[in-house]
Amino acid sequence: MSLNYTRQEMMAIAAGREIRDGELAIFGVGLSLLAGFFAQAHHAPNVRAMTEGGIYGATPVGGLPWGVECNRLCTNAVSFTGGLDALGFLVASGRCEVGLIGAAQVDRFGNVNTTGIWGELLDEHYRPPKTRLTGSGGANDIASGCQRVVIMLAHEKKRFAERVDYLTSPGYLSGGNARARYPFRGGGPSAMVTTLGILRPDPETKEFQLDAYFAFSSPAEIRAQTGWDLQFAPTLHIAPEPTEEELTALRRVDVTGALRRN
Amino acid sequence: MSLNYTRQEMMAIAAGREIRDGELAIFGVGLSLLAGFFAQAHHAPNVRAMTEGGIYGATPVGGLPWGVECNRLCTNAVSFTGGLDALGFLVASGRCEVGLIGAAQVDRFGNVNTTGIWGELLDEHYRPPKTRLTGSGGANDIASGCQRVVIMLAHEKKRFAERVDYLTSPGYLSGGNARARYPFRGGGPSAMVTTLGILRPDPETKEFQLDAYFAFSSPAEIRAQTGWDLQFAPTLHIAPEPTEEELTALRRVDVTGALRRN
Amino acid sequence: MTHKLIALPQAVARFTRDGMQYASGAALPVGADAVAFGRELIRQNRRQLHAIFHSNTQQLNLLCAAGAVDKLECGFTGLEGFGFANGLRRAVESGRVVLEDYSNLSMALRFLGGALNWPFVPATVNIGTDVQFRSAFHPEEYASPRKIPPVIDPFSGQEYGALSPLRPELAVIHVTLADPEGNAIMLGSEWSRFELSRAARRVVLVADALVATDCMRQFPNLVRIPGLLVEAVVYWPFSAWPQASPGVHDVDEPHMRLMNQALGTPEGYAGYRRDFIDSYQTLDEYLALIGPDRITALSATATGFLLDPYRRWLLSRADIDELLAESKAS
Amino acid sequence: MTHKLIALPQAVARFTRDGMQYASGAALPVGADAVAFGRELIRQNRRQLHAIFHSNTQQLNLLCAAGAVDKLECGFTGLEGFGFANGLRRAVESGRVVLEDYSNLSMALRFLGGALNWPFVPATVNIGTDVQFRSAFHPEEYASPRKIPPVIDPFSGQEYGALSPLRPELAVIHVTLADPEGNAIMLGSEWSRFELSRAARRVVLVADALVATDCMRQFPNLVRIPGLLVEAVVYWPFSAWPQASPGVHDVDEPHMRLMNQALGTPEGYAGYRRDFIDSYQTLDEYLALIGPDRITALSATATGFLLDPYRRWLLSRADIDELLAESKAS
Repeated sequence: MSLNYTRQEMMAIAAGREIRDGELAIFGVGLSLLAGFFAQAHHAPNVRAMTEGGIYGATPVGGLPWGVECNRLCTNAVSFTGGLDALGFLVASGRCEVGLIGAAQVDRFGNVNTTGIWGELLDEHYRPPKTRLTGSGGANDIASGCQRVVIMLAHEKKRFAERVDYLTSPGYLSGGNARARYPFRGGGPSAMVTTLGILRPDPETKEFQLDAYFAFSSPAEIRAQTGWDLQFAPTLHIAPEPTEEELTALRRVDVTGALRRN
Repeated sequence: MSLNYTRQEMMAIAAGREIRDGELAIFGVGLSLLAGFFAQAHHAPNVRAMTEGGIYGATPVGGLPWGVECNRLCTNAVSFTGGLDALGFLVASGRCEVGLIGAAQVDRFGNVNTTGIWGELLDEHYRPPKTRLTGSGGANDIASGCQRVVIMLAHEKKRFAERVDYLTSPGYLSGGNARARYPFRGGGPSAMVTTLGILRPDPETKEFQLDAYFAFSSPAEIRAQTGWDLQFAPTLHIAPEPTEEELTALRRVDVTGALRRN
Repeated sequence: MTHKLIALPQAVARFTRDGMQYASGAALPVGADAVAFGRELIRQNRRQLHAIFHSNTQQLNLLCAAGAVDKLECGFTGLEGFGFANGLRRAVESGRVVLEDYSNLSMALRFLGGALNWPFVPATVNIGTDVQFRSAFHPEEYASPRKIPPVIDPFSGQEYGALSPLRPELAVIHVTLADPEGNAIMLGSEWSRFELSRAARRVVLVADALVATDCMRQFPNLVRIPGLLVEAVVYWPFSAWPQASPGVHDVDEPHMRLMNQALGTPEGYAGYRRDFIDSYQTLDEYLALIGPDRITALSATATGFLLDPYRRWLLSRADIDELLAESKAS
Repeated sequence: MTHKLIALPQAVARFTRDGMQYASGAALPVGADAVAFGRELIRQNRRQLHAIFHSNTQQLNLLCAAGAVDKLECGFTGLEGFGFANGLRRAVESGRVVLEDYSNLSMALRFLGGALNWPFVPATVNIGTDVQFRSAFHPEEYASPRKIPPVIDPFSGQEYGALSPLRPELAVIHVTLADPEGNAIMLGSEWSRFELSRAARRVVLVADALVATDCMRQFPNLVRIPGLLVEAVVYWPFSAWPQASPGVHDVDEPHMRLMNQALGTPEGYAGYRRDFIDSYQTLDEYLALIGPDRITALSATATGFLLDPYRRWLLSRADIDELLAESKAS
């Protein structure tokens, strides 16, 4: 590595690169918030950042916010409204251009599970999960409504499943144009940014393929860590390593060094 | 007359008597606002008054407000929200207990026209009215949603029509239980308070009958001024004249004497 | 941070066009509405507007009298305590303006539905009446099957009404205070300005006064329209005149009457246009037209205390002119 | 004007009952929620609650750990930066709490639908996923035909989802400031407290501080919950502890972790109950439990300036005690 950076930092920067200047963008808590505010600090100074609590125009103060409406995001906001406004009027409506969400489990069509782990295929009769996760939160709303969605998750085989235990937030459902059966206002996930690389959907089948791997990773490692038969995109390449400017910007945002504790 | 009062004052007092203490009540502009605030000043000190603009806890200052969110109602309000809240959350929902509305024309089932006068039966093809009125405003919403509604209007034959030119706000529609065909959250009009007396619906047929006449009026005069074959309720009586307390309270509200210019 | 200030004539030139869906964000007829924006629409001869006014105001009354409106959707067409709106009335009675009637709630619900990008909005109002059955946009239909068609509640099987959502091409919204980035505070009833600001495809604010952004950071819960939704901000004090703006000025009762009387006839309208629309070029000339004495009297409103918490952040006229000069230069 | 102040134990005794639909009005997991109301529910051994929490909070985490909740409808069950909610997690995994999953928007929309008394709410979210197909309340159904059934848009014929509105029996809503009549100001994200205050059949406020009604008259646009909707007001500073209340205090990070760790086991819960629920009788004892040093530290929040405009109207503890004594006497 040319610069000293962590895998978490690479992932945050890669996700942040997905955000364009001027966009209306919604970030979740934790890593996705850092990725979003990194983008603002680096290449997207006019990104219009919002949270699902309806906090507008804020930048974090005093460290990584504990939540999307933590006091660390309340000190310099220009507007507080609420969830119906943020997730409804601005996100589910299709108005928000990009959303960043996390995932516990994904499948090849970018469907996301954050509800629970059953550890086996759930039959028609519903029952409690072995491990309860957080549920949707705003993720289903973001995945349904945002013009495009970036999914961030750790690249581990158990998380990249042939089929998600519970489909919490819609990707491309069964693939192809299956999403068109539903009146979602958003276009679906445009990328999965993982701890190892970047996957993007095939334009036709909507199956996620490996588009880029990080300098510390490899296509073979990524395939081994993917629970389905991962295809390589024709565009497969090494993702550019963080530049000094990027890393400086990210660390200005990540004041408490949350991403440096690898 | 035992006291010196105007017909408008009698009407406002009679309408105000329809409001009970503690009720959530919505008043329109003009006469109905005076009737409502008269009730508050006289026998319903805890009436929870609101306007369709979402102005709560206000009493008029400086004279009769020019509108439901006139500055004369903005000087001592405890809360300003908006129309969706007032007319939707509180009125259409069925939460508001009583509403006062005006009318240009009514029929025997308490259906109200405030949209226009065509002067003849409008056939299936819609066309502009000879005389355009105000349209519904909040009246349709109040007539649909309030638990009960009091209609106030001048008692003239042309206004008490066999059939309204345009059904703006629902009374009992075609009578009987016709209202039950629609999922209105409110119960319908409980009274028409006119410049001559008070009409109330028959419990079964929902046809409005004369329940009371004012001291300066008579059942015969009222029947002559009604465009349908007006029936007398078994309870027909003379409405009590304004008491001194009532008149004092009303005139405290009607500071500019709008009701005394007969 | 680049600011969004723009002069009123430029705002009309840039954001409006003949035939567009034009929505006004206002309070009820006597309350805050950017009437001055309508004057400028007339000065620039905008025509064939499809107007969407939650309630009538003197702006709509004027636009109708001017023949600038072809189609109109509205919940209330009067002037409350000031009677019927004569300009609108003439235009509707003559058939020159085709008016589709709704109620005040259903207009708010249609903005709500537009903000949520819903296909329809459930209604427990307007149903069972001529508001549902009669459509001026489809006059040949009775009962109109498409104005407020029935929708079946899947839980009960019962029939409800379905309102059509509104997503106007442009909303011009009156606010009491804005900062140069478009964050805005409304004093008084919001009426439906919150929902409209989300339903409209583009939003332009017309503000009574401008404040520094620090004011917004002090009162973020009051900022119901954040700048991220706003295209441009027009500074135009007394834009609501002759109507009122709570906290800033009262209704001008004589002018409300004079104006409405004038709009009752073509000749009256022509005179009003000459005297109160074509007679000024600049903001200062506009304010001079109202007159310093009347401005002083109207500003002595009993609601003035509502503005007190924000006065320390008010931008001066010099600050504003400087910002406007910048935007002209760029 | 009679006031609506009531002591916390009396509020729980009067307004809650076993088996009721109990909704909390709060911000997201780290934000303002009347956690202290949940502590009192446990002290009074309320059981079989049907809890409606837009998002999980430490209150819900605690109520689940206490076995006080049988059914739950919720949009988010984590603790954001503080991880998974261990008490809730145990209760859900064991099947003791039956959790019906929604998203954060669909919970807000269901409150909106309840506030409007709609039969259903159109949805462009949750559809096409297991949030629609899987119902914990009807586990035998797949795809569940009644959790979010399809509804046909009458304009296009296309299928949408239909959410069921919520009209909870009681909503206990955290507010920053209330006056004795129940007019209330929230600082920070409203989340869904505005809609919930209209959807619930009864509303009780829990306020960090009380102010004179003149404060509300100065800032009526901030009063998003007017007293006319409110049954009772509880004064209980630091009711959100260990969560944060914007403008008033920060999140207590060590206690967030200690509490959540404790709720991860029955023994841990028992200890937490002993130390932080059964260990105080009065407000002063509760505040002593948090500790004066910690209260000072948490109160030194960078958001404190948000409260500044309202401080001059704050009622003193003596004022409040006097009002409470009155209400006891009556």
